[in-house]
Amino acid sequence: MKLNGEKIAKYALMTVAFSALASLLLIAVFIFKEGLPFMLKVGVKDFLLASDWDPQAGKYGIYPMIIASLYVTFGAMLIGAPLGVAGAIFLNEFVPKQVMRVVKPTIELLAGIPSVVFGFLGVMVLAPFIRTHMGGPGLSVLAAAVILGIMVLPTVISISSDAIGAVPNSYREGALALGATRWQSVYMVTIKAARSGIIASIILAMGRALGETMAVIMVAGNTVKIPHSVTDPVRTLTANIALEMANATGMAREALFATGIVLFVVIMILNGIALSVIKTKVRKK
Amino acid sequence: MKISPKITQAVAVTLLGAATLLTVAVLVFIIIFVLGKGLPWVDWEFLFSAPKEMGRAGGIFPTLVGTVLLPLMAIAIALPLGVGTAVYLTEYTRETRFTRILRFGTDCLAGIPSILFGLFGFIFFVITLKMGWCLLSGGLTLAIMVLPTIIRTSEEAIRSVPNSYREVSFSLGATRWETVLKVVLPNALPGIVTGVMLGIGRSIGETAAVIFTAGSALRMPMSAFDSVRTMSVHFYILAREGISNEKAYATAAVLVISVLLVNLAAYSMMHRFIARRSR
Amino acid sequence: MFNVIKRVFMAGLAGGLVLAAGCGKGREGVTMAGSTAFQPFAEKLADQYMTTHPGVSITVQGGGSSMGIKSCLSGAAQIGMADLVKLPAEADALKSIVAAQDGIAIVLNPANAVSALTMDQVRDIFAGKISNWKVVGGADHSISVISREAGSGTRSSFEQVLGGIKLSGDALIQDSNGTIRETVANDPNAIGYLSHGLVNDKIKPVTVDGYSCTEKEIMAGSYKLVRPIFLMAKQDASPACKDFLDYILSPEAQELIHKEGLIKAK
Amino acid sequence: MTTRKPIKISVRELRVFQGKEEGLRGVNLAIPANQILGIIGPAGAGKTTFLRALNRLNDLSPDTHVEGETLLDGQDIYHPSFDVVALRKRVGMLFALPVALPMSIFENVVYGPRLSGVRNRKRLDEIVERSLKAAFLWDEVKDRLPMSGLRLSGGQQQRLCLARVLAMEELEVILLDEPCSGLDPISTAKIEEALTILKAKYTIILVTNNTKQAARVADDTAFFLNGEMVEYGPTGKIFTVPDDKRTNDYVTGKFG
Repeated sequence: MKLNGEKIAKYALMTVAFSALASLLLIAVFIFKEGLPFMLKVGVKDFLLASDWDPQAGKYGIYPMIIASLYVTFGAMLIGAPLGVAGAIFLNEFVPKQVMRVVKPTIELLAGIPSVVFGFLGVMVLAPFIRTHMGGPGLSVLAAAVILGIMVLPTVISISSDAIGAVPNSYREGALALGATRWQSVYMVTIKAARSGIIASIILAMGRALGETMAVIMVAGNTVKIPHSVTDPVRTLTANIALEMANATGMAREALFATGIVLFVVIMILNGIALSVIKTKVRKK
Repeated sequence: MKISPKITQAVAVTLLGAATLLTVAVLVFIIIFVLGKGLPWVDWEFLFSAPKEMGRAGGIFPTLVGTVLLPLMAIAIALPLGVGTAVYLTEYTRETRFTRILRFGTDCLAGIPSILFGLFGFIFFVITLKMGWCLLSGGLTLAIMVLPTIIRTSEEAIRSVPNSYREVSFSLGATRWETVLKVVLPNALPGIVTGVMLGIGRSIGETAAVIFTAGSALRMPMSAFDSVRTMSVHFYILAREGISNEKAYATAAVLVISVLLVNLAAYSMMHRFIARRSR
Repeated sequence: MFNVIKRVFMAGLAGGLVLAAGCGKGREGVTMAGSTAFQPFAEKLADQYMTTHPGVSITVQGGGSSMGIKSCLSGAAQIGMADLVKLPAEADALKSIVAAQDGIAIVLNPANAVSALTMDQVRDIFAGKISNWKVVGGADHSISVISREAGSGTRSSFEQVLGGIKLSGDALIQDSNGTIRETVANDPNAIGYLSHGLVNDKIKPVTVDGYSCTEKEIMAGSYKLVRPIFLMAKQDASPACKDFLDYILSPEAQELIHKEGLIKAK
Repeated sequence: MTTRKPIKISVRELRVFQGKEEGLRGVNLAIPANQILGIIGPAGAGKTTFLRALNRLNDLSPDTHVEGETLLDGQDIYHPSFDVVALRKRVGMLFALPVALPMSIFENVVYGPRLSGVRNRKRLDEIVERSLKAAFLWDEVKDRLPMSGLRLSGGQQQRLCLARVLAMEELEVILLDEPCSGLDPISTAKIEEALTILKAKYTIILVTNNTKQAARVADDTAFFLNGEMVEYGPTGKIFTVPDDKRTNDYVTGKFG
């Protein structure tokens, strides 16, 4: 009887484990159903590599938006990942537990501030600053990257720091006992042991940056053009969808779903790369 | 010339400390900015009365209720699914092609932008399943959105439970399921709570996906099939449509404070829990 | 702790069931969805209407004009709202009325010395042919053109009145009246356009061909930048729905619309 | 040693593969009931692998595979119809490092009985008292049963673990995997004393690195080397006149 319960538990869990994959497939099916026919009609190459976006005039090229999404995401990671990981290390290794107990929740609180609020701050504070000190319209790649970089901090810090906190103390003590300085023990032992958690936090953060919509719409300027400097305005793939979806009809609407497909595929590729990085590193160990 | 480890340490710690300080400073600035702009307009009247004139006057009570109900529903759906998946992946299978596919799916789901969740939720729950804009459509959509976060964090937390605990439990005649319930999950709880907090945070802060699925009706929801407006959506509409910047900032301030309260509650609960077990 | 989680679960489930059971009976419901520009006005109208018709519950959603048409066609909403200058073909199956009209104001930052433009100048600025304020009598600085997104009712109306221009590729794009206003208010070199009911003292409307964007000039036909707001319903809409649409066209409701900053339908 | 006791566990040609390595290479052993069997041998001899095969804890490690026959009271414990969970309740195990679960002392002890469905508070109280007394821990902890087990000292924790095993009412066999390797002499003595009393009721198999410990408490002793059982016999004989030269070398300290 007991074993029966055990079997039920196992199969129930297995079913549950499909929930994420099933949701993903469901989403994929719906987005592809709406966007794929359009993509084939226009031609995948023309859609991806043309630089002219004017749905009213029947021009559907999203190349500048692909570039913009990549710039903005990597810019955000350039800011968010080092700051976040550094913060997680510092809070776990070089600060008394009581301080950590106050600071970490404060940072996690930030995850709950709506992206729209971040966007508004970007418009009110950051964009004018960039406009006066660096030129351009202020709404720019830089503004978007900075805002997104800040927005992903809670994700990076809280997950990295859980991973670092889970490294057994004996590892650190082992290194310290061999005469390593605190930093050497962190650098050589803790970071290595917590690596998978740290990378997981960065992947999650990257996903969030790439997928962020509202804040980006507000601070990126949304001009469909390949940027030549960090102060140029850009439009990301997500911004394109959200900007025009509300009022798009017919072909224009299908084009936005097709943009969704591209976003979907880019995320798949990024994930694939990230996962294989983790795998090769684990194997080398 | 070899640099002494002491100097490397000093430089590294200074850099790390500066980075942390910068992070904290930026975050604190944001909170102070929002509270400073919003709090002067917040009072009991604002919190507990119905909005008037599309939100230009009056309070935010229905959106307060919406902000509580919607994330609660999302977590109620996502938590069992997410923790169940994490338990399955860590306790019930070995690394196989199958689990790699599951994990890849989870990671991809994490990367899907909220706007796509919104569109999907709209087409699937609202239109195809004919549920309309409602608490349930929104809750389901948000549940799918926060699922990867909960799976990931739960998995990390479950993995960090020492294996010796499991062996002891098995050797005392526990089945796998009993071991999971009595030993693994209680010890993984802090990590799971972190995931839940992140999930709640994301649900509270979400705008795009909520507007498309839960709608934005400015009324008190009377059932799971009623449309709700969360504070984030309210802020978005107030600010973006230029209805009232004061009310918008006041809403944002209430939002920030409520997230703070949720976090504090969860943390104190967790600490009490940990303290009880190691007393 | 576990018990707490369990209890919260159970409470949530129970609450959900109770809520679900409680739904479906009671007041007659009408859902409106679509144009975010008209949403606030619709909410106001719904509130007014419900004070005199306690048996009816009207729910107002945003979503955008195309969402309004789509959800009206699919039945997710009984009334669709659209601020397009002309309804698309798919809306032909629906019965539509013009609920109000909306003027489109050309706005600048208050710090800008320019206060009057001609229609030709507006056209050239938005097409990118004029790119410095100096040309139209302002300071020697490049112009930041700010526009709504493609497909926006305001933008298509705007472009149509200007004679079908192609927007400058350098234009910044914002997706709501509120953000157009904020952006213009923040950038001394910006020019944008928005619903005239939303003009406030943070931005400065300019005259076009000597006419300012006021109800008087619009009604007289001298200020040309205007677009209608449509409400749609299925042919076999419920009596409550029809009654509400009739109410919107009533003098009382039109007066309310007028007071809030839009222009009466007729 | 003249009266032959009934055989409790009988092992024939037991082989355990861990991945590609063969951890046990065909062990044959008949273990009589109600006495202590000591298993000695150098590190990597397969002692722990053998122990974990007897309560099927090996099942939990991935790619482990078992061949041969292992009978408990004449029943094959690897037969598909054999209930593993019931097996582990009959065959308890004490690990090398004390692992108190992060819960109260009381809850630690009643972990097994609770799983078997014992709910009655009075009966649980009785079980806790009986088990802790049998593990010589009762006097030290009786006033602080609600305290977390993690706050006990290492020696106390190991006795708590022993009490936790003894609390299982179905218990017949106790497996001990170097239970005293990390403990002080006094705790070690207490555990050894407990074992000599407990053998009246249970069959005990004690893996130890400490040959002196085997000499002190074991009735029979088996010597393992490289995954094989080299020699098995009464403890006195193994330590004084072993048949095999390798056994002699080990017990006299020439290697290992």
